[in-house]
Amino acid sequence: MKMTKLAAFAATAITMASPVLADLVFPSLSYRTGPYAAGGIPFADGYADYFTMVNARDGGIGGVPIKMIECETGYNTEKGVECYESTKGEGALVYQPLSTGITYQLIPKVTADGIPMHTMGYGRTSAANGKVFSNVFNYPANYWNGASNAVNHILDINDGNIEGKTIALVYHNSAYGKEPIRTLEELSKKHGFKLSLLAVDHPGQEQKSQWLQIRREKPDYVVMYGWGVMNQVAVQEAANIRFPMENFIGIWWSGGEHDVLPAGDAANGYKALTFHGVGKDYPVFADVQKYVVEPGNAAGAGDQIGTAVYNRGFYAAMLAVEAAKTAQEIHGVKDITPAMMRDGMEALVIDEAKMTALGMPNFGPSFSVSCENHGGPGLGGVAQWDAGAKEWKLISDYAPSDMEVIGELIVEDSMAFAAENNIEERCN
Amino acid sequence: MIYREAGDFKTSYAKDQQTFPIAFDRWGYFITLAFAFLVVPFIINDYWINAVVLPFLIYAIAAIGLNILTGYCGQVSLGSGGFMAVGAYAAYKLMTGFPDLNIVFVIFLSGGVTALVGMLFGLPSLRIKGFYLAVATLAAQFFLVWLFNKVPWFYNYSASGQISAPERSIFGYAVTGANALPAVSYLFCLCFVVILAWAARNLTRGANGRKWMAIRDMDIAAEIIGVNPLKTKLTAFGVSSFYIGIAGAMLFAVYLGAAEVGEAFGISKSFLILFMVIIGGLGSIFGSFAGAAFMVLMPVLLKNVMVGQLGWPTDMAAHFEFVIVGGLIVLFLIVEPHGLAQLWRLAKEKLRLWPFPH
Amino acid sequence: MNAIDSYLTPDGRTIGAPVMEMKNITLRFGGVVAIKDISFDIREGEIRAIIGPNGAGKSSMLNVMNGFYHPQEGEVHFRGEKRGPMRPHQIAHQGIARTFQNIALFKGMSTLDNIMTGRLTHMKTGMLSQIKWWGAAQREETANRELVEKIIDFLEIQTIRKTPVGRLPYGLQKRVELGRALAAEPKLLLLDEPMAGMNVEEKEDMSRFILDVNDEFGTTIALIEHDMGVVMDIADRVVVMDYGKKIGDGTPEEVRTNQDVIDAYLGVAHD
Amino acid sequence: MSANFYFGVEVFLNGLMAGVMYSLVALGFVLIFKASGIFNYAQGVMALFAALTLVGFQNGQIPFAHLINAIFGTDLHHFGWHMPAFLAILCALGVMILFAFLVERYILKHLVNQEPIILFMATIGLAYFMEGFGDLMWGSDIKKLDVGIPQGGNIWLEENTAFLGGEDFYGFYLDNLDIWATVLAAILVTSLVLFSQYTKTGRALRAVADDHQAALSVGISLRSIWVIVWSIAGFVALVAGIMWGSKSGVQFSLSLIALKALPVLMLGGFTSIPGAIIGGLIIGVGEKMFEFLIGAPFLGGATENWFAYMLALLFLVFRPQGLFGEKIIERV
Repeated sequence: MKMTKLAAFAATAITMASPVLADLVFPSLSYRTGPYAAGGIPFADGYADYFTMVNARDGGIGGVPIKMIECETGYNTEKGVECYESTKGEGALVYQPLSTGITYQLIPKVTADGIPMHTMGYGRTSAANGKVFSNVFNYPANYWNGASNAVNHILDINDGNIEGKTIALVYHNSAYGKEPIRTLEELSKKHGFKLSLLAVDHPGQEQKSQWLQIRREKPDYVVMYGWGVMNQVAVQEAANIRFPMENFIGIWWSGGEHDVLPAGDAANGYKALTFHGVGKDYPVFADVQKYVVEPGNAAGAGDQIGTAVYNRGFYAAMLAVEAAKTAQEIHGVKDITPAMMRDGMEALVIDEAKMTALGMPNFGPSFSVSCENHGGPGLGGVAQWDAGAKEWKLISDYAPSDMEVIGELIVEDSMAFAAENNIEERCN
Repeated sequence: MIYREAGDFKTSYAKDQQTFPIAFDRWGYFITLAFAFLVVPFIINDYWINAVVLPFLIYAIAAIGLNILTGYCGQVSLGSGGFMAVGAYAAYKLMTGFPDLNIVFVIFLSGGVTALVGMLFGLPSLRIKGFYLAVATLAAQFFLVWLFNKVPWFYNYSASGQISAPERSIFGYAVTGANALPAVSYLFCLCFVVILAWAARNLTRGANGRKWMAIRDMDIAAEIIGVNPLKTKLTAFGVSSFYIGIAGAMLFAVYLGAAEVGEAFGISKSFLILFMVIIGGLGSIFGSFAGAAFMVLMPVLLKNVMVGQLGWPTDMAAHFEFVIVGGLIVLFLIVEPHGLAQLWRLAKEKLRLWPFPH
Repeated sequence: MNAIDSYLTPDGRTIGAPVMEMKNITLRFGGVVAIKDISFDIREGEIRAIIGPNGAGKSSMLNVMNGFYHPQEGEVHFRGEKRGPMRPHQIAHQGIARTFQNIALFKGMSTLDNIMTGRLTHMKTGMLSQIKWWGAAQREETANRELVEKIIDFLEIQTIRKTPVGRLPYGLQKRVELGRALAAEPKLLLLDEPMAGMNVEEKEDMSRFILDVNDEFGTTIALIEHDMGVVMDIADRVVVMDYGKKIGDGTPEEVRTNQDVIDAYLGVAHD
Repeated sequence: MSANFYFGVEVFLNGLMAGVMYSLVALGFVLIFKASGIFNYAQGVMALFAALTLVGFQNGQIPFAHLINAIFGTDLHHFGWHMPAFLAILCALGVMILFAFLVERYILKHLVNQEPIILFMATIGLAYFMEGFGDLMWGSDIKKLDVGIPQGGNIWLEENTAFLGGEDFYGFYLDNLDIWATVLAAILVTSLVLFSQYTKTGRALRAVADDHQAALSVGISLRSIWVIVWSIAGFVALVAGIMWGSKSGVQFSLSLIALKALPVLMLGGFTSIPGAIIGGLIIGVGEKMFEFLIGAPFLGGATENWFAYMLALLFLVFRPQGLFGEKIIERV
């Protein structure tokens, strides 16, 4: 064991060396490697580029520069813990762990350490209940909103009546993929559609069984909760069996360019949910070009700007910066602490005027966060893939989801968590 | 000439059988233990405990477990990840089903449950040997992961299938859950590691260990001199799985706090533990520690150097990490196929003669 | 053989009742007949040799005796009882130990540990007391160690006690293997070509050990050898096999003058 | 006949096709194991690496561009050419041969006479290395692989078999890519057999597979044989990488196809080329039929991964010598 100690000593010496700066620290727990790198890279690029832009254009937030610390998780929960522990001492303001598994692990830790965590469009859905989860936020939309958004979209197409129709859910056989099942089951009772479940095991390169089953059973719509290589294969297989692409709706994590491009023209018409704008057609991207790309400071290879998942990272960073601004306003200090950041997130208001001022008109839904509701209104839109132009097109407004059903499920699940962990309700 | 065995005569067989026959080793061992128990908890910071030392201790248990099966009994297993999952889910069910049950019992019982499952999957080892058995244990890996993912009872019907460890304490100190102090978790794990390593040493130095090693070295001859192959292989599978199950329970309850089966206990975990055993040294308890330390520390060290010191992009650092770890594994096997334990032994032999090598 | 209960050897030892009786053993592998209808017995305290040219079925016979092969026909009686279907490790527990033609030591273990494995059939402490070590397990270990040390002294291999057996020269490995078999304190000791591949000096050493084992411990020994000379010197009685059949049985003198045996060894063509 | 029966037949046919895809991967394992006794875990990563290299050549990517940019602050990405598929395949093959040479030179040479488990571990280390190296060289983003192999359901077959069933039956569905894979696999196996039967090198290969020592004593150079075998395995990996990469894009997960080949190896044996083919077909059909008949309707689906292994395990318990082995007679 002597070697261990020696190595430990060497490594301590190394970590001790970096000084703590009086910056606003935003760690980025990214995954640019591993099985899900294709989705991790654009998100991390977008997240980084926004901060770079704010630093270069505005000199930081309220004059205090942003320091973004990137830490590679490889979508691996243990590396996530290491990343959390190594960055929290640097004064991390908010965590964006970018993995449902890491989120579950960090929920107790961030609560104990008093650091907020933002899990945008992933993570533990019932964390939307701010009464139980004081430090976890998942605005503007979560997995269950997504399921409801998809069903609402199908309702819209069918003039509000989908009685007797069949919806198949093709899902990644993991915690993430199983999230929408409860919601869809409730909704199927409410709207009278038939739900059929098809699990795909990780990594999902071989889905012949599932798609042959879809070909046999001929569901009217297919909803997909996929991730990684499963997405590309599913889109390809759907095209192969000539399933009508416009009836195939993916969650936002199945809605990246890299998911549809390999299938070529056959992917035309495929739909994916989104809670933020797609494409480069926003004034803010001129700033990105000027302050980030031209000085040569673009993150990664710099080839992801404007892709769907890049925009998601970009949007997440925007929300973080806005929450930090709010925190600075509330507390009247520029150098905010994680606790202040939490207050800022809880008081965050995003409206059209604000987004237009940021050069991002209609980039996301208008919403506000409160002590009770950390999840926002669950607004989501639908984007459709245009294979000819190779771009996503937003084909609907950000529409609400069925909070009547989802709210109940959130209360149920979060109360179970509260009971298991002896948590007292807040906000009273 | 400090490190020596000259003049260190043994006057009884019991003394000749002890773990550290050389006085200097014995003292080194006691000092290390005392240091680990009495000094480390006061000087170590959260980062080191949570990111390095806890996984090191827990993986050391798993590595000892697999070393018993692979290093001592010669049965290569790639099912460790699945068996760790059994331990983790057993711990979760016990913790939520019997909230008053002491965490120590929970962890030992989880090991017991895993031992039974391990013995079940060890049955084919009587008929299937070598690489065929290694691949066959993957059946356990995939089946168990699928099972824990599919049957909602195992995760108490929660929406996503994630399991979270509730808070449990011992002598008034929380060891699991959000409020556990890192130093307490550390001492808790350390106690388990010391007891389990000691038990493993005792199991392998006597009749039991000889049975395992006889099966490993030549199973037919072992049977002819009176070793019951099925019983011996099954005890190896059972004891090994007991250790691995405990490691799984602690990985989930103490270290991670929450887990999802496919991610935390996937096939890469099986390979990781096998690596530890081989890098550390097959058939060596010390080697299990050395291997676990190597596989846990190496990436952290590389990351801190490449990202923290040199300021490289994280993705490139991660790629280099693969290249370097892979390269080092190959290099190790070329230089010393019997692992770190053997290197350590050779170093000691050199030291014994120092400074007069002739 | 006639039903004699006991007889006296020329050097004055008393040979007792049969320890093992093979009755009409036939062993086949697929269509190949390895042993054809062979019967003989081994008596308490004697050195019984089985000889024959290569491929005569000697090793197969030994494998039948210790239960590694199950004959299709015939019965094996050990210490007066007919052997039922048993696995080799159960037979080892009855008190049959053996060595192997191609050394089958445990390569990863030291000389001492290898010989200690011979004691496994005598070590009974359970797993829990082994985990505890102090107490029963340690006492048992020490007691058995004392016995093993006696064997080590007897075989004159004290200096290689802690050496991994893989590093030992061939002759010593053979000796360690004999030690492992002796450690079991067998009722019947089977030796599979104990002198194969040895030089004259080593053969003499080994012969001496075999005679001493028989003499000092009173162990019944059955051995296979195809070097006629050595066998004739140490064996009390000899079975001669050829092509799976028994062609001779008796004292060395009787066998030496048997015409079938002479033919087999001189290579007279079979009809 | 009911539609369900035809659906069953359809699943069966698709199982056969999937089996061929598994066999393609398993073949590489068998070749190396047969010639050198090494269980080459890196075979899956080799397929990934080969496919990455192929795409890199096709698109004119600059190798290590990311690394060069990071060190020298340049902004390199592409050479600006677009190489024809055939040429790119040849270039990728060249890289795989170079790779085989390097593996022999720097790894195998030093590990001669080691125990199988050590060699196995070395290949896992090699797999780690190549995974990082491949990503470093070509980037870890997903890439589209297109060498002109058609994809999608075979419409001719679909239309001409639709009459078999009733209203609910559209005709048999088979993927064109799978059909191509079958043809390619057939060509590959045939040429491998011809190579090993009728060329001098092939005969040397077989001699080595039979008995290393004897082969050495008649003057066959083991080292050059290893280079050749690893080159051939690299070629097989390239073919597998092309087929799987066309199906799912080229990225990290491609290396996981090795896991689909392992049960095939158990069933067919590590040393038998026909075993790899037949084993693949059995596993493919077995897992698809199980999912169709039992997995999806009763067990909640996604059973294929473990069922393949369970099937192989059960088979081995009852027939330890595998599909084509002879009954093992134990000797001491």
